Amino acid sequence: MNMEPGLQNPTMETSQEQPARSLWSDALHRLKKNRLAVFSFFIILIYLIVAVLCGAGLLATNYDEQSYKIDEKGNISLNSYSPPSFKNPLGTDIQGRDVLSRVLQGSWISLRVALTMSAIYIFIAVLLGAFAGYFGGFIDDIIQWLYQTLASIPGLLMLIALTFVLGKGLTNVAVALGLVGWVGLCRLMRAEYLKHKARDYVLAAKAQGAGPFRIMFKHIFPNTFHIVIISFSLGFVHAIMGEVVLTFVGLGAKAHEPSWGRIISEARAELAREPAVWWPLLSATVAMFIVCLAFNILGDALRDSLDPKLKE
Amino acid sequence: MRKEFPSLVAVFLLCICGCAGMANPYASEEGLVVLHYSIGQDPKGFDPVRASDTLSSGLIGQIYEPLYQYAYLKRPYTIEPCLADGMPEISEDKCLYIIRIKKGVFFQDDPCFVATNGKGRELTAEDFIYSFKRLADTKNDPEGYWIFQGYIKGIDEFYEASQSESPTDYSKEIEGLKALDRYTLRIELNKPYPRLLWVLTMPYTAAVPHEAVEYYGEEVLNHPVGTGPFRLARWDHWHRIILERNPTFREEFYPSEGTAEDREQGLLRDAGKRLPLADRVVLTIIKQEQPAWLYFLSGYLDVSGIPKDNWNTAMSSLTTLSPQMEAKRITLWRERSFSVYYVAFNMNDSLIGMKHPEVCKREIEEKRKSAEEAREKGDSKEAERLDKEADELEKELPYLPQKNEKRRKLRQAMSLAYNRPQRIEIFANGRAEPAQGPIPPGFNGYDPNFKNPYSEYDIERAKLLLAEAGYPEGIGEDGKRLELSFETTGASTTVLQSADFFRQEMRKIGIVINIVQNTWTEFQEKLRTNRAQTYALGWIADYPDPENFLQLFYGPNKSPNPNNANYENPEYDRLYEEMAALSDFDPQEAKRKYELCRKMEHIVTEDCPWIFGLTYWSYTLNHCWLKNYKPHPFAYNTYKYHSVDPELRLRLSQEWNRPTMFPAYIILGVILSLAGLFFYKLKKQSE
Amino acid sequence: MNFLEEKDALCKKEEPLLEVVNLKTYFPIKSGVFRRTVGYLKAVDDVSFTIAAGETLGLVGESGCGKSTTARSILRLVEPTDGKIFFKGTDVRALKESQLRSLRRHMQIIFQDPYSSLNPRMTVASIVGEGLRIHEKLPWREIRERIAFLLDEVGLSPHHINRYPHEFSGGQRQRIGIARALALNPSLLICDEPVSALDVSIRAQIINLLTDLKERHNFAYLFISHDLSVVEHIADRVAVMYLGKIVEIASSTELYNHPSHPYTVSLLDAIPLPDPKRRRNVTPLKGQVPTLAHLPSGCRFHPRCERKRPICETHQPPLTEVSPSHSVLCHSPIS
Amino acid sequence: MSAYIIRRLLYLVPTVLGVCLITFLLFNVVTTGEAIAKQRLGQHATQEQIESYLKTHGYDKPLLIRFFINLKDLLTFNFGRSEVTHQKITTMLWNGMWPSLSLMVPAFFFTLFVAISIALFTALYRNTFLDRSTVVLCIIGMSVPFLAYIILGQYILGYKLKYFPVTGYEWGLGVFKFLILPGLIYTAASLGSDVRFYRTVVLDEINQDYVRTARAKGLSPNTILFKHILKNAMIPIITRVVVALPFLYMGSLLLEDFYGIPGLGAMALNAIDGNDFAVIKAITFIGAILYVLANLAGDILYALVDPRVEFK
Amino acid sequence: MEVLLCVSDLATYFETEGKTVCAVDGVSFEIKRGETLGLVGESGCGKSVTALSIIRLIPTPPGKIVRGSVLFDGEDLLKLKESAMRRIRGNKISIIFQEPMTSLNPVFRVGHQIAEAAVLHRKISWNEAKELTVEMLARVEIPAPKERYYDYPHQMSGGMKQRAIIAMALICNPSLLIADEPTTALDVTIGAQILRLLRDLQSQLKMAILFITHDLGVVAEMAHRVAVMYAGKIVETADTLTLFERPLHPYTRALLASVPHLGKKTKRLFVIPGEVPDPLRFPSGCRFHPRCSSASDICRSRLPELRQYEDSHYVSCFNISSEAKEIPR
Repeated sequence: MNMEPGLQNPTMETSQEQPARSLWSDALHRLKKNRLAVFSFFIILIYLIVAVLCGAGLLATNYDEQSYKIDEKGNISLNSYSPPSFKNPLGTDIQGRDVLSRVLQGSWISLRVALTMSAIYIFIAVLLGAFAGYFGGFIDDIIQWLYQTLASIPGLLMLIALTFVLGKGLTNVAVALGLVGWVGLCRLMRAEYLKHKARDYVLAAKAQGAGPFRIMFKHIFPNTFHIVIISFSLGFVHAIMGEVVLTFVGLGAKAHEPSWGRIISEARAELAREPAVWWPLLSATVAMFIVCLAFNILGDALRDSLDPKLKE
Repeated sequence: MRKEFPSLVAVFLLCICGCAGMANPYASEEGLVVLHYSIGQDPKGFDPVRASDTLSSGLIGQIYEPLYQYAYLKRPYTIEPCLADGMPEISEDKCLYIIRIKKGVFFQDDPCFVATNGKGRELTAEDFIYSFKRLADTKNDPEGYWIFQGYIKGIDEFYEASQSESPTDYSKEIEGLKALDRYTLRIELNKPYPRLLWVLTMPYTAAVPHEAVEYYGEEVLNHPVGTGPFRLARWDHWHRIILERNPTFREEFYPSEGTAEDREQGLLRDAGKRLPLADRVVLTIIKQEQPAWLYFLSGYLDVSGIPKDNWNTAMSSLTTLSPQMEAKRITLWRERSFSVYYVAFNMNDSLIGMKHPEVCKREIEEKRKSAEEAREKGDSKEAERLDKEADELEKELPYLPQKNEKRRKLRQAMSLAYNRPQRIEIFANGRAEPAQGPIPPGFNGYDPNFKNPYSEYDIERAKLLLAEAGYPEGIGEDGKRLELSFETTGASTTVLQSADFFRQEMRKIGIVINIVQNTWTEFQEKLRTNRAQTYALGWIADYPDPENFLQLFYGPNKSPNPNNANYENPEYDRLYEEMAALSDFDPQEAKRKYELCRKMEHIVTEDCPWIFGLTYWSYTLNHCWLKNYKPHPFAYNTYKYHSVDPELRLRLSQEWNRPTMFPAYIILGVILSLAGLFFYKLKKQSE
Repeated sequence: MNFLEEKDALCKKEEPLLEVVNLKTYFPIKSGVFRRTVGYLKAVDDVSFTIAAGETLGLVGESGCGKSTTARSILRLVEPTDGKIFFKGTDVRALKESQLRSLRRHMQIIFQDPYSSLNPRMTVASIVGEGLRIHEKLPWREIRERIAFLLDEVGLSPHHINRYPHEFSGGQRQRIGIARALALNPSLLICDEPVSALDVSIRAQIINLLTDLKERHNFAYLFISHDLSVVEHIADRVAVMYLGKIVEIASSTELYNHPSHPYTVSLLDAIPLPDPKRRRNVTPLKGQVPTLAHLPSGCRFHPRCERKRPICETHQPPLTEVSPSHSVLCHSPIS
Repeated sequence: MSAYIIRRLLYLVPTVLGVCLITFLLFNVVTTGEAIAKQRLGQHATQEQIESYLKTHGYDKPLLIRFFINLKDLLTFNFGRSEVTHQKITTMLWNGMWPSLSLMVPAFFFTLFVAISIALFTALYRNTFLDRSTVVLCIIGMSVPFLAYIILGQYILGYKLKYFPVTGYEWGLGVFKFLILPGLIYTAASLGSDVRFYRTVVLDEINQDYVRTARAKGLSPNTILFKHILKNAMIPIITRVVVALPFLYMGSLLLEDFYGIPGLGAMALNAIDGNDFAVIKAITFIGAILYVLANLAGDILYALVDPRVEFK
Repeated sequence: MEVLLCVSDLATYFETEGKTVCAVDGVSFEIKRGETLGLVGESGCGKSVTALSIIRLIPTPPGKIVRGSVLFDGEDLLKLKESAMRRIRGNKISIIFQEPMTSLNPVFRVGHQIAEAAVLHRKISWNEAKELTVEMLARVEIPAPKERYYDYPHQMSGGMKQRAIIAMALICNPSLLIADEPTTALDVTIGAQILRLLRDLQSQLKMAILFITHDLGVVAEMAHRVAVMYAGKIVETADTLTLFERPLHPYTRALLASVPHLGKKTKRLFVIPGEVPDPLRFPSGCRFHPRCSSASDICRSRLPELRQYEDSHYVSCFNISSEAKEIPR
């Protein structure tokens, strides 16, 4: 009955040549089963494509063109606030510009804001979180102090102060959002690093002679990466919503930029017109709502499929 | 498990409250005559020296009183005594004014009158001297100092001195201000000041008791102590201001003279009654136009303008109210507003500006002179710098006329591309006209026959001029497209939309406009420091004298003074100086003044430092229960004439505000059934 | 690496592979407003033992007695407070961080938990090959060959090289852990409860594997376990730890046949035997294990000891040798 | 316990200093003394005036000394006067605090109550259609932009159905009718994320071992839910509440602006409009201090709810 | 002795992601009054699920008891209403779980949690319940029981907590105690204390115990009878002595052989090849056949029944006769 090591190959008979499945592909597999999440993913994909096309000047190029109408007497006037029609499926705005094109262009702006913001805050959060969690001690104290202090300053006021330093405009708002928004993720990353630092596999890596940076970024980081992904997908929602509020407050999109925040901010007075001009508000809100919903659903699904706690 | 029930009951009760007209924002007012007005901002305070905006002025004017006031009903606008006892005695050279002050006028009771235990003190001539000195005290940030600057003898010295004194010495005499006795004020001027009487109606010059300033210090802006018809009862910042009848207000009566038209409109019904007519004025601060408009429609406000987005609700044509408004028996006041809306170019700018050779020469001289002075002082570096600058200007000088010409063409082109009719249509619902020059229609000195050659929308001509200016199709000699920055005055929707529209207009002739978004404060700072390239602003007349508009182009008035375009033309300045000394009341002088106005108008429209944009009509609506309302563009103390019929207001506003209940019942039903499910499950589980 | 190889040459045959002398690892206890250190958690307190090349030393004790800390202190995965650790004559505590890394290829560790000891986001190849990649600058192909060989050695198919840990069962994971430890050809393997998390049937597989490997490569083992029967099976010598101290150390047969410390006796008694006929009727050890933060005075075992004498409450017992290679930390060892 | 509290209090020191430092840096980088002086003195100020202003307000001193002066001012709540309205900032804060609190406190706790009730509701109906649709509704609710809630709420409930006043405020008891609409909007807007959070908390607790023990004891699900689970769930609930509490004083910027509530939020917006740095600084500082204090209160509350904390 | 609990053909399945896990698949056994039945098996074999199914604490969904009956005192527990079942839990049948660290509610005092059960089932006041609790704490040999009543769980050591949980389980004098690996998480010496305590309590209270463990030593020590589980099925039941003396099922025999035996040092341990099967993919036929050295074709295709081999010794294997006599040791 004794078996020599090296001869046995227990119970794996079924999966001899089956391709390896990392937790990632496993997660993807599970994600694929969540039909709502897949649908959301495609919606996001469509948004991204539209955004990039708009950004490249291939789609909705007429977003800044005024249009005119001719009344019975032959007077030419601006096609201001024309309701949805065949020509303008989502109507026109005060200057007779096509709302649909403007809303589509809005996705490009949102994408820019979200990407800039995410890039900045993820970089800061991961770096500081990793250092604080892994090294602990004095470094941890300093980083904790930094984010506790930042967290205690009301976010919007902090943003405002930052935009005064950086200047107004979308890019700066995105940068400011990034500079303010890292605290939450940093806290999570720190906790994760603390947790993983104590795991045996880290000790094993140490015992193998791996240095601290190798451990931090080659060994531990992939285990915390799902948090980054979830945070990234929810961060998109945050950025999109943040742009609206900041634009309303007057710090975000400029007067001529067709961002969703700009359109919604203007909608307040338009809605109260007689007859009500509801189409810009509705279009921008629905556009925003769908992409936020998709990101929220996807973020949720990602959380479910990536969280190792649920996996076990 | 019964704990949750009270909250459900509470929700239900709330809905019942909804039925009972919860939308009415006011508490009950037991038969008092209360005026309900709204303002769009929290006022800056109740200190007359800072009454620089119409909003603050309109409130300060109800509490503090100046020497003179506008007659409420009379048109054209005439002045009558307010605290003064009769019109002033003016000397031959028009430089000496003797003004008598009404006897028996008391300040309102206030704790600041310590000596009299809070009883108000009688007003004297010294109070005016004191108040004028306050206006010349830099420590008060006196935004109205310009009205006396250079005119009253000795006041400039006081102003200068106050900069270094701490605290300012108020015992120091001003030569031109003397109290001959308790009730006589003597004002001596450096030069004739034909607008002095207009100025003396402005709240800047109202009488402030020194006791109040001493007692309250900086807080005096929250504790006005005046002689006026009302006193400040309550000020909840950003919420509302309540003015109450001042019980010690002197005897003043509702005017009994008026035109037949006034009589027809019922404006003379209260003739001879003692003022003020209302017991209380409630000013609700509503920042947004929409809610304010809605409150007006619901009958919670007595007066309203027409927000541009609600034009169709209010009007069926430019002059007739909509049937809906007619049904509510709302009255329309349609008047010219003495204002000009313009886009200004910064004349100091190297792309679009203009520098008159004469001015340039003067600058060179000045620079050389100060370089000399610096050298004498031993500051050679400074001297060198100044010399260098002077050299550069000198090099520039020969090319100036040619450059000026090109840039003028550029400005003219932009003025031509400025689509006034379309703006009027989409931003003003048609209630404006293209402005021809600096003086708005209907105003003193306005020439109805004058036609600005650059006010017609004409893209072709604009393009032509642009090409002549060196920017064919908007492309400059260096091959780059012309880019200009446009500073906004705020971030409100209308401001931004209008800026965006400007961008579109200029795009049509190939000019790129970069919109720079500012807050009002930032914008002012940019004006002050000359950093704005182009921007849109408006000017509202302070008093009915064309000088008020024409001074905006007077060289010495350059930034930080009101000539924010920094326009300077020696010829214009000479004409202005002559015009400013002329009075409207003397027919001879008035004629000359009119001629001068024409010349000046011609110069500015040709030089085009502004795109003269629009002049507005002002539309005001008031409810049928508001009595004696007649808009006045210059008067700030009109609340005392207004009155209402409270019962009518109550009855009508209740009638107009009935909520639709069925959606509430649906929502309530859903909530209740969910709560039911919750308790059902709990009960089932415990079994 | 060089200094170790030099040492290797100098290393005499009779010199033990690992010598631990008076090892102490304390963790500060912080308390109060300013979080001052008010005391120490003496996880390892004055522990000395040696392991000869090719020998297996079993380290037995209940949870929290400092077994794992001892193991980690030897590798300096936890910084020891005091004492000396000689590995092939090199003072491990005197090494710098960089030198330490190269030392570690000679000492490897196998962990208890087969789940947390493998990085779930790395393939078997990168887990096993990590040490090779750090220490040996070999081309990837050669590393792969080594990995395949190692997997074969521990009884896994080389096909598994690109799989991830979560695709394996507990026993297989433990095999991966062993392969990782073997990768650098160490001379000492520290096994920190390698089988206690495994099922009974798998446990036997792993124990046999470890025994086989030892025979083949002549490793020395420091085998840590709370299970005396497993230790008996695998160890040449056994040390029993109680509250940070080694209370008894002897050769395996000696210890199991003639336990001298009352604690060892109770520990042996407490083990349920899979033999209903030999159902014991000894009274189990009384009381709770004191926490390391509140150590009893004198002999640490005295509150639970049935043979305690007054001296036990006041004085630390000396390490007495009851027979050659059998030492006991007790005032009155059972003879 | 007292040592615990004292230690927590001492932890405040670095955070408060940090807040002072960051506000100081922000507002000294943002605006130079000269800019403030120009704003304060108006357009017509001369250079001498500006210099004397700088002198009297201490801007001529070196940065470090200014920091300490600033620190002293902040810690003694000496904020000076607003640069725009010339009002005393402490009075402004005091006056603005009550409207903000009167709006936010009831709205917040009402939301909390509703959210926890719904969370318990979904826990009762977990894994059923009702539960899943609640989650979906939550995600939908989270995806609607806040500004859309406000605009539509005001338009429909205020303008069209006339249930509530569209805007306004009242000192005294009569205020309640003004607060219902913004309060409801706040509730509607924050319900989604709140319910989702509390649902996760409750479900996490339901899966704990002690619940199984309690069931094995024969306790009824109601007792387990309302006694055992709720008390445990209080710990994460307190965390969330405590972090949110200090922001109540600021009100919701947008809500106050739209509904004409003269609170600190509206004040902050006006200050932003007017570049009123003194006011922004004061609000920022007070916000940070409150955040820090609320965290302290939270830590003490933990200690009360969770017996384990004391001994950590 | 009278049969207290009779489990027959109990099957509990779990549905996860569309797959069915047959955690317990047709388990039958009985426990007499006052008797201890040891249920042995490796992890994942369905021991704990069996225990939870008996008192119906299977989390539903995803778990579901699909068939079988659990007769307790002649009453089928699976047919009871939930409220009636609640009256039995903690009262007539109690359960002790493996993890003493997490099984107590961290925010309530230990005494309160114990007394809660007494208040609930015995309809007594809190004061009476408190007295009873203190008495019970003393009985489970917790020193200073009056003071410990007010402790929170985190203030107790693992052994103490397990004692407190035992006190909670026993406060209503249950006739059946299910002990689900009560000593696994504890140290050897503490585990020995708990085992002894359980034995003592059983003799005092005359209750039956269903003792679940993976440790053959513990079973040998505690149980009167033993049932061996493998992959959701019982493969062998017998008196303890019989089972250890004459194990019949290849799995039982291999299991016994693979445990290192104190005092019986061998060169190599006996090894059962392969891995414990994944409950998602149980092998066809006899579930042990892939690891069984004597597996024949019939083992691969058919599921063996549990058959009586000798008096009270049941085995489910096709090949007993041939290998019954020799035990590989």
